[in-house]
Amino acid sequence: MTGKELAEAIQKCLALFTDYADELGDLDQALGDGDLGITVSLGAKAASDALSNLDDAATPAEVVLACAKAFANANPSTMAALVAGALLAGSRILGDATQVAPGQAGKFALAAAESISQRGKSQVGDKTILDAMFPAAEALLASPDGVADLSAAIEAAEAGVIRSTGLQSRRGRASWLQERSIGLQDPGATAYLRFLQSWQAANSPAEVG
Amino acid sequence: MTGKELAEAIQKCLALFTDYADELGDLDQALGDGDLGITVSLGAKAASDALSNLDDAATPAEVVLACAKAFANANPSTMAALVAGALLAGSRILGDATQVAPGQAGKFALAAAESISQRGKSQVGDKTILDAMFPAAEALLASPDGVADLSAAIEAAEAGVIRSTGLQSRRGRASWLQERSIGLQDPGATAYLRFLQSWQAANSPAEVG
Amino acid sequence: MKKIINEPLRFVDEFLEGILLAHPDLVKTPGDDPRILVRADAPVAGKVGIVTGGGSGHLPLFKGYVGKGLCDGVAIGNVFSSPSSAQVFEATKAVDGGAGVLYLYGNYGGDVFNFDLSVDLAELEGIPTRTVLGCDDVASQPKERAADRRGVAGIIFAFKAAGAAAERGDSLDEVAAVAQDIVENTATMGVGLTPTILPTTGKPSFELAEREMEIGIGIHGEPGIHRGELETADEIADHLLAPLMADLSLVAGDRVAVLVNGLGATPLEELYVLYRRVHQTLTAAGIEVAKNYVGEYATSLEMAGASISLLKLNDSRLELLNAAARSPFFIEA
Amino acid sequence: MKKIINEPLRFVDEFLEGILLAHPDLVKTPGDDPRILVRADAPVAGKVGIVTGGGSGHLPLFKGYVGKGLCDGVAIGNVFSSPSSAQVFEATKAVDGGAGVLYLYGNYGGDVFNFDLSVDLAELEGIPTRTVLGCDDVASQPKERAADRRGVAGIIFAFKAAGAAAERGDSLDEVAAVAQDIVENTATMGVGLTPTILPTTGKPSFELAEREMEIGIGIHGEPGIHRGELETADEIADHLLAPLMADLSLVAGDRVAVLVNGLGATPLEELYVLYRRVHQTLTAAGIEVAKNYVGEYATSLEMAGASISLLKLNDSRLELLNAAARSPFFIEA
Ligand SMILES: Nc1ncnc2c1ncn2[C@@H]1O[C@H](COP(=O)(O)OP(=O)(O)O)[C@@H](O)[C@H]1O
Ligand SMILES: Nc1ncnc2c1ncn2[C@@H]1O[C@H](COP(=O)(O)OP(=O)(O)O)[C@@H](O)[C@H]1O
Ligand SMILES: [Mg+2]
Ligand SMILES: [Mg+2]
Ligand SMILES: [Mg+2]
Ligand SMILES: [Mg+2]
Repeated sequence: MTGKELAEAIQKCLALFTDYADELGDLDQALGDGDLGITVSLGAKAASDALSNLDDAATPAEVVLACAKAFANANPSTMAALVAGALLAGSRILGDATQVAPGQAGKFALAAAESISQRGKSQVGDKTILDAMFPAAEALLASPDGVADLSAAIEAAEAGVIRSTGLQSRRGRASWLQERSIGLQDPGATAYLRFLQSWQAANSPAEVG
Repeated sequence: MTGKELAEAIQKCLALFTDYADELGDLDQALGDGDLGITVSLGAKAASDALSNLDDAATPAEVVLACAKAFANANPSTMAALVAGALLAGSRILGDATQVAPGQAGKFALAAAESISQRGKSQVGDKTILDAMFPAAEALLASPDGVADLSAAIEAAEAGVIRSTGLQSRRGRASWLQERSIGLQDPGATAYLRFLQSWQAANSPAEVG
Repeated sequence: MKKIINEPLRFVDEFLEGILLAHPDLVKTPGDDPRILVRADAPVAGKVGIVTGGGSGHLPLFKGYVGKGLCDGVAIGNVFSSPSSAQVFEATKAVDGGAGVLYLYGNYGGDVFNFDLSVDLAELEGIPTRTVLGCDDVASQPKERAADRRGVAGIIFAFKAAGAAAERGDSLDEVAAVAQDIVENTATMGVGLTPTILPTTGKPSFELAEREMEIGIGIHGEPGIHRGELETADEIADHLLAPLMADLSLVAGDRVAVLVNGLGATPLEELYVLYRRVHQTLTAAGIEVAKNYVGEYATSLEMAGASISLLKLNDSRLELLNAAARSPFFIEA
Repeated sequence: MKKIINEPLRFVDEFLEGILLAHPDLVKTPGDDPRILVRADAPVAGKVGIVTGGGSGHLPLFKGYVGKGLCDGVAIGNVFSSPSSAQVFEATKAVDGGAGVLYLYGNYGGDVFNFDLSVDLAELEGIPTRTVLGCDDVASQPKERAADRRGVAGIIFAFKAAGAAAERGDSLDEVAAVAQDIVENTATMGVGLTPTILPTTGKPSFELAEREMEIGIGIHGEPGIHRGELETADEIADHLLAPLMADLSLVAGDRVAVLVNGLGATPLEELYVLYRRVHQTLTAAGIEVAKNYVGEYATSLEMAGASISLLKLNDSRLELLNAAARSPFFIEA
């Protein structure tokens, strides 16, 4: 997959992903401040626009960096800052290559999760986006051929979302609900799941990279 | 009718009169600021309380003055100020006598209306309380025997309320509606009508004075 | 009715007690009625006193304009109701420094009747008074009957200017003339989006549909001149501003003071969105905004909405606006 | 949604343009982004700069605390959203007078991540920074995790004190220590009655029934700790005050500053009814209210509700609160 192909795949995915904005906003309202829907819509639009303005010769890493920058500034927020950092970390995996190599998806996902873990001082079990990201990354890493990956990753992410719903939020706004956060579904983890699902729906599974 | 009898008659009347507070408040809302209901309830309560504290030997004029003072201070407003002044003017008709003389009701009502006209710089036709007061006073004056008076006065006041509804308000808050006041019923005139009706219902017509 | 109150009938006395507890350095009550409030150093010997007053529910109006360089005393009534003449008179006596007292308040029947009674009481005690009525709401009467208009937020210009005139030692007639001059050059127009609920009745002061607004509404919910679909901020600003500019016959080269006033529930952010348009429109017309006030200066409890006031300026009016003043709610430093 | 706005996505930029048009004598934008605002005389050579920031929708927070004796600069984001690190950094450069810059803002993840990125950018340019987080909302975490609490209205005590310390020439470490000391001695608790509607989504930030209130609510509508039937003002004051007194371990003989803050739609009258009770309760417990603030200091657009903040005082804290300060919204003279 070239940089141009990656950019197109991302744009197709984001077009579907923004349909989940309301759901994510509502979940964030129950556990936080309700702005995740806005972050996702404005961020996706900004990233898509940035990709449209990018040179066709851009490398996959440059494509990812453009998304990171656009997402960070569109509606700066926890999610925007964490995702931007995660994409930055992921882009390092891609190096200067003009193609995404098969099997890089898992490494990318892991680097992204680790970046968030570090910046957010958070782990799996804190009931954040990481409760979906780490299991998904592991699933992607488990089978390097990219095809099985995405479905398995979606399953793993979904399981993570469900599992973490029963936990108490330990990071971010949701943590202020203390024990009242138990039973509410994490918006960030759900966003990650919806992103993966959008990718699958928008692009043939084989294209995951 | 002695001062004590007058005080009791007033108290009985006021007990019924306050039932109209909501109606008067609603009318005042459409044409003004909606506080006439409060003025009437607080004013009636204050007057009643003042009368309860009055010496049994108080003259009719003293009874009326006590009401004036209580009403003026309970919820000072246009109506409170005008009514207090009107009662003051009316009390002068009663002099120092220990009894209300037959036929004094008409003179009292006229003095009251004239006081409001002077202080409010207003006439019949300006669509104020005077559109009920002057016709009622004339009806009371027309037949000096007190019995026929009250029913005729009520009829005259009611006709005044209805007639003035078609006019444009020329005084007070309602005047700011300019031509949009046409068709709305004047709260002050209605209050006067309701007062007379309460008097009739509470006290046998013969007692009117 | 969602209000942070105790017994509704105690509402007025309780918030006044709160003001007295919070600002003993600035204001005091001369007797034991918290509805009468005067500056902490009243009476100021030799200075003209200024007494204002009216109904409660308009904070910072009226209580908030008692202080150095502003009014000397205030008497207030129940929510949206007049103070009694006895209360006005008590305030008068407490601020009389021997130079007479100006009554400066909004043109409402209840207030007029009660202040006028106090004029008589003051005369009996040998305290000379003058009366100037705020009557700035252009929606309430046409220009020919300007003196019959109701008084709304624009009265704060008169408080500020008359207060400054009194502070610099002007005579009673001079202070009254300043107030009258300001009143005649002030015009206001408001818009209401949601009503006020009266604490004692629990009823809304008017009713508007979900997407409706009312232009020209009074600060007690008195009906306005146009009810219609909610417009954008810029359209509303234009709607309010045009009649004011016409009323004051503003032309290129004129200078004005602008007050964008929130009626209670409207966020300060929205007031600045309005101010932006007002400033741009005036500037484009060659009119200089030499002074501005954006915030809540005269409210109507929790009414959502705003008003725009203009004062046509000349050098002396501007100088009076810029003079130092200080109350718990208003500081010009 | 009844708002006086134009295009919702332009809301923030438009009200900021309004602020810049209204107060060019006090504030300016260093470049052409109205979301970055610094005092008109920035940078002040040799003085520690203070930069704050956060989401829009809280006026007078944050924009209102930029001025002499307060913060030097601010970067704000969309309604309830963080500014970007680039904006924070631009504000930092514009206020750097060579003595370093203190970042003083509320403890919210989005803000923390973006300010932290700017810390790195500043370091690259050789501008030393320190960070102190406002974290005064006792409803958000128990005392043991006080540093994880969210920051609400009480941060204005830190703005005022740190601003005064910077103005008198304290070093960066000293100013940071002042801010940290204030933050550790500040506690706040709020109550919400009606929600905020976000301009971009048109949705309420939370939902409450007609007679419900929520104690412990956050200024972005973050859920609180108790939802129940609306209580009287005195009961609400008691509910909010008791945990604050416990949190600060107040005892007879202590002195405090009190802030009764309106969240947007609650009338000033109601805030004084609350203040009355707070003052009476503290006084009865032998605690002196040495300073008080009653009004809108940190809002949540048109949310109805209020918060109470206490700052435990000592002589040096009180002196810093009393030092002169001036912004378009805050004057200590
Ligand atoms: N410290 C953290 N580490 C990892 N993820 C976090 C952290 N804090 C918050 N999150 C994630 O961010 C999501 C909320 O994002 P967002 O709405 O942008 O936050 P906010 O509105 O509080 O700035 C949460 O659902 C959670 O998944
Ligand atoms: N100048 C006036 N002369 C006579 N009656 C008046 C005058 N102004 C108002 N009124 C009467 O007062 C009534 C309103 O009373 P009230 O509600 O107390 O007034 P407000 O609330 O404006 O002080 C009107 O319906 C009218 O009948
Ligand atoms: Mg959020
Ligand atoms: Mg009325
Ligand atoms: Mg009235
Ligand atoms: Mg947020």
